[in-house]
Amino acid sequence: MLEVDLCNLRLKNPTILASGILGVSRELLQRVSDSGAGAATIKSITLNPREGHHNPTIIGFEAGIMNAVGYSNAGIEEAKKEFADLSGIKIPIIASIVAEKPEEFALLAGEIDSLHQFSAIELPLSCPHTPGFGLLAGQGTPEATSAITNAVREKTRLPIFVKLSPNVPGIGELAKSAEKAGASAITAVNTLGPGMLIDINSRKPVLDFKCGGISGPALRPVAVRCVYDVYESVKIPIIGVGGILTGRDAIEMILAGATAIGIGSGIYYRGMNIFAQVCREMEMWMKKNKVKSLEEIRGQAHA
Amino acid sequence: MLEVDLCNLRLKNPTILASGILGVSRELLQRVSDSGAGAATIKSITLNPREGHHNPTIIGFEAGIMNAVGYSNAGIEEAKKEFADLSGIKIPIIASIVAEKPEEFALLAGEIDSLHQFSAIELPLSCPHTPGFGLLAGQGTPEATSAITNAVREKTRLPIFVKLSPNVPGIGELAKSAEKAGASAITAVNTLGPGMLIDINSRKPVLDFKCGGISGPALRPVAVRCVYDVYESVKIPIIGVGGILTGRDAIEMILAGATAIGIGSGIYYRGMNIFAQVCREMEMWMKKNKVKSLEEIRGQAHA
Amino acid sequence: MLDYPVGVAIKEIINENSNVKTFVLDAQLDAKPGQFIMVWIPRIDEKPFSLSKISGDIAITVQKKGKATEKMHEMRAGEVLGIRGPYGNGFDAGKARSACIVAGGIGAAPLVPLAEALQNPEFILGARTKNDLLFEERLKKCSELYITTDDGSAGEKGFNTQVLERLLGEGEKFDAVFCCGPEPMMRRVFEICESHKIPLQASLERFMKCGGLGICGQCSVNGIRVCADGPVFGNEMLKKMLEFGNSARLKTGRKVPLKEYAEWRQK
Amino acid sequence: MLDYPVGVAIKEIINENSNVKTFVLDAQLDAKPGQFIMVWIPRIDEKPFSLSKISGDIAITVQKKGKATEKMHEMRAGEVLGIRGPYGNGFDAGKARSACIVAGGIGAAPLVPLAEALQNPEFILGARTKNDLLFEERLKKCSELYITTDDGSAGEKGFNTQVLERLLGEGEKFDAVFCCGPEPMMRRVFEICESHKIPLQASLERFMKCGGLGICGQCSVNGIRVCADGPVFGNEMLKKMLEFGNSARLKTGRKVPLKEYAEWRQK
Ligand SMILES: Cc1cc2nc3c(=O)[nH]c(=O)nc-3n(C[C@@H](O)[C@H](O)[C@H](O)COP(=O)(O)OP(=O)(O)OC[C@H]3O[C@@H](n4cnc5c(N)ncnc54)[C@H](O)[C@@H]3O)c2cc1C
Ligand SMILES: Cc1cc2nc3c(=O)[nH]c(=O)nc-3n(C[C@@H](O)[C@H](O)[C@H](O)COP(=O)(O)OP(=O)(O)OC[C@H]3O[C@@H](n4cnc5c(N)ncnc54)[C@H](O)[C@@H]3O)c2cc1C
Ligand SMILES: Cc1cc2nc3c(=O)[nH]c(=O)nc-3n(C[C@H](O)[C@H](O)[C@H](O)COP(=O)(O)O)c2cc1C
Ligand SMILES: Cc1cc2nc3c(=O)[nH]c(=O)nc-3n(C[C@H](O)[C@H](O)[C@H](O)COP(=O)(O)O)c2cc1C
Ligand code: FES
Ligand code: FES
Repeated sequence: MLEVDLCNLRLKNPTILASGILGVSRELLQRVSDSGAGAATIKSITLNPREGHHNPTIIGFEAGIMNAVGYSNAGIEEAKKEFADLSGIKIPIIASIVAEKPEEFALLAGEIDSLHQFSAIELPLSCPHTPGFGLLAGQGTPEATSAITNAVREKTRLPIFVKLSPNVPGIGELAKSAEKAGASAITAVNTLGPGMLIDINSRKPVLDFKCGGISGPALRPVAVRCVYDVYESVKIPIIGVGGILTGRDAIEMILAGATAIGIGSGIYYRGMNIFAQVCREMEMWMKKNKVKSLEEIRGQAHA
Repeated sequence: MLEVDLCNLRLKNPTILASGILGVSRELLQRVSDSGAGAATIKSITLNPREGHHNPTIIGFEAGIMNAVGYSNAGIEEAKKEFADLSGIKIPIIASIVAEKPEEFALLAGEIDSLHQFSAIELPLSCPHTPGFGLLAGQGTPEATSAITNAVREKTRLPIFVKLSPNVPGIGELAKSAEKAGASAITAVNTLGPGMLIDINSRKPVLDFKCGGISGPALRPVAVRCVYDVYESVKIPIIGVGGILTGRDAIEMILAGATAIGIGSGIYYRGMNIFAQVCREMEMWMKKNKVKSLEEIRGQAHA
Repeated sequence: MLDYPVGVAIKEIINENSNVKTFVLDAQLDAKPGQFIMVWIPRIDEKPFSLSKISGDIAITVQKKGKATEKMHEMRAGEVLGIRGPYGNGFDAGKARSACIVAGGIGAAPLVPLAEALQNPEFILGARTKNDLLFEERLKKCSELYITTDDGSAGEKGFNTQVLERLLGEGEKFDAVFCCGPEPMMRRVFEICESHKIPLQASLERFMKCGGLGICGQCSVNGIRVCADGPVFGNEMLKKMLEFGNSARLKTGRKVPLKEYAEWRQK
Repeated sequence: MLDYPVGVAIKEIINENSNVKTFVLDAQLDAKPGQFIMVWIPRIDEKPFSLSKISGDIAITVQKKGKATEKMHEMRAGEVLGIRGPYGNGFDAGKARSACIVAGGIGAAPLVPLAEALQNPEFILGARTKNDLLFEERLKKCSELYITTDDGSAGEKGFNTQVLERLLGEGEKFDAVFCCGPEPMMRRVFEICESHKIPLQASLERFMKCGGLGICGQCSVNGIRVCADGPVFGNEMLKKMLEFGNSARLKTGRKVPLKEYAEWRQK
């Protein structure tokens, strides 16, 4: 009863591993698949290898997680080796790519496409803490979003998911420009803030980059509002991401208008089993409420 | 050891009741004063009485509080009666005024000034959930901030605190425009988001206005980052507000650059005694760390 | 802390009289008599209601009055109401051995579970007419019940407060009086208790916004928050609350005489 | 959950040898042998360290190697380190009655509290030279101690693994073997245990980012997270971990042969 159709990808359930969480190796994707996820996204890759920011890069605080990983990744050449054969993994795998310029995005998209291993390409134009990328490179404007999406669209026929930031004045408008430029779906949202945590004993910001994006429970209501806004602005499907820990949270996102939902920080709170747990909780609620498919309730909070 | 000088106001300690929490009557201000606050801000008042949004207007979620009160208040004429005599209250009381236009702000400021009861005037240009005001009226731009601050500056010699939103791309720039236009201090920040909570059983957004501003722990790291950014942008003092629950949180804000700190949602978490508790916790830390005054550590996280 | 309304199904609706219905909800709470919950009628409003039943599935008893309660009276079993709470201090039934409970109209709601928790208290149930009397059956089982109606259509004609005065005049010794009802009635009960030096616990009503979170100040009576410091107050607090029986705040926060407040609440 | 580093003062610094210092911290944790904490050296780095003392004030024992550990070796008592944790599964000392512990170099750190928790285990302490031997005094008190050095400057000349092999060859029956040290050593211990069908618990090391939160994947060995699924693994898991003893991931996430990884870690 949890099957969803996301841009013609058939997902056995709507839970998708969010980018940047665990998705650094084929084997971790396999494990996430074994844990019951409906699909999984790899950690974003760049043209060249990147070490990212220094540690501390990821911390948990009272209300969520804060991270400034800074797009550490082995670069496209290594990625091509790591993900050369995903055929053993029974769920769709989504590639995530980031770059500084539209042409570079296009180049990466071409490489991904020609691997024939991925079911879609996600473009996070929304990281709040990595110089050269996302918000810190002005990629969160309608113009940049449009230019990048266009450039990628020319290089691939794979579904394109454009991942937006919650830290922009009008997320609806942004979603529209992505849709117009050929995006197949909107992923809403990336991390919030950024935020900063200062240790009062050493009197220093804790994250080496000083500030970082916020995910987890603190983000959830903002993410829900973003999905709600995007749903009123575009026709393409939405992948709702941000602070989803339970079946309740997942249903909430679907009611706001999401077709599928992403889970990242939730793994910290509930372990890798969270995918199966969220699915079971959704099913229990659906049975109790005589809901036969998620299609039935999608966007219902707008009624 | 906790005394601070905020725009020539001598506060016995840096804790200030944030606007919109409890500050609707003289007697509640008195009670907050008795609870140990260093100063208190009244709930924002408008020219005419306002009922605000329908209930539910205020809810608590896993990581904080969400509200869409919508500036309910009895209007300036009633406020003049309610706050006609604050002389019995031994701490400085800060007026908070909101309006749709600069001239209206100026008019309200004149009325407040001529009451001779308030020690400062706060201008929240940053509410994310009340049509006609704050972000929903474009008051969160450098231009509007400048125009409103200017207009108020002409009507009063009281210190002006300009209260900013965390939901803007460049809070540092905004603070600069307020400083230039004559602001005496920056209050950072108002609520985050907005966010939305959907009840999955009724399948409806819970807040009657659907979305609302987020305060409490979810906001804290964003508020700290904002104070940190503002501190690098302006010379005027900063009142750090957002999710402060403990002495640790207060010290964190001071290290980020705040001169005083606001407490709102904290009352929900720790009761009205939070002012005395936060002060005691700050003092304990200061003694242990041989810090003699808050001046000594202000902004030290920037070192 | 989860302080947002969570939807629960209405399990059963009991018509108490033409104007009052009891809603049994598909929810259990660890609550004590005198505590209230905030009830959300989706897309309409959110209001405080006392728990009129606390063991097993909880219930609230609602008088039709305005937009929200009218909507509630139209609802059917199976439909969803959101609830959060319980909130408030509730009654302290702890040491009371010979208690008297004074209930006026819908004010009986929080007092029934209290009566059931005490050892056979005296219970003075007042209402305008016979038709307005609530919980007679439940109360007969657990208390020594006195009934008054304004028009004499049932029980004694007159106010419930006159029974309280008479009992005290006849030499009854109460170690605790509990009351809930219209504020003028409660003010009168307060005066009676003061003159007889009896500890009173009165449950007050005010318009609420944050309802239980204690941060908006809307429900304040002389700086005391009904939702978080109350709703039940003893003699010392009531003495400090000069607005008690006199004035209350409208939704804008404006303080008005109780009569104006009551008229606004009818709407 | 509070999973951010909280600054604590260094209470005491013990020079174990020219290259290794133990830092006693002004902090107490409810931890078990084999668990680790993430240690933040403000403005420099954050790294995992095993707890080398868990009762009373905790301690970590740090070998000078790179930027972070060099900075730590310059620090004095009173200075502040941030810690979060404890993390990881730790050793399961539960049923072990005749245990053998094999420690290589700094790998002795998590094994001393384990030795102290067990009933007089056999402890094979290996190091390059006499000067590199750690915790000799503490270990003598709680275990049957065997010492090996690569150069023979103390104890037996050779590897610690050869003692383990000999003991087993002499017919000793261990119901559990625990080990920590350089990965080639642990790989060898694993092979020995496998051939003798003895349950092994080996504590692995990998570069970490989220360190204990289990979300970044940096520390993964064939899809198994050292920080959250380990760091201690038994025979079955080790069998699945084909990268164990063979390869590890650099900070970029690139998988390289263990030798290249080790060289990078020296920097
Ligand atoms: C703690 C608390 C909980 C509440 N819970 C609920 C709830 O669950 N559901 C709900 O719908 N409402 C609730 N209310 C609201 C409610 O109590 C009404 O505002 C109030 O009872 C008026 O109700 P009524 O119109 O039936 O009374 P009325 O019919 O106006 O009066 C009832 C009786 O009060 C006495 N009385 C009236 N005026 C005076 C006077 N001047 N002096 C002496 N006695 C007088 C008389 O005996 C009269 O018979 C609650 C109120 C409180 C305080
Ligand atoms: C769980 C865990 C916790 C750790 N905690 C800490 C910590 O708290 N502090 C810290 O600074 N570091 C820590 N480390 C890192 C650490 O173990 C080193 O990476 C490792 O021990 C190498 O240390 P070394 O240079 O002293 O060893 P080396 O001096 O290179 O070797 C030590 C001994 O290992 C044996 N050995 C070496 N090579 C082989 C081989 N090929 N075959 C068989 N035996 C061999 C020999 O007996 C030798 O004497 C930890 C590692 C792990 C796994
Ligand atoms: C440690 C960490 C690393 C992340 N890295 C990436 C990334 O590389 N690319 C990306 O698009 N999003 C990244 N994100 C954002 C997540 O994909 C997700 O949008 C966000 O965390 C909100 O979802 P959550 O609350 O379920 O974690 C990262 C998040 C975390 C916590
Ligand atoms: C219920 C509620 C009402 C508020 N009303 C106002 C208001 O009228 N004017 C204003 O400037 N800020 C208002 N705020 C924002 C607070 O003053 C404060 O900036 C924010 O809550 C963050 O601080 P906190 O986390 O300590 O609550 C309100 C906040 C809450 C929770
Ligand atoms: S209703 Fe908000 S303080 Fe009581
Ligand atoms: S270090 Fe992040 S998963 Fe282990």
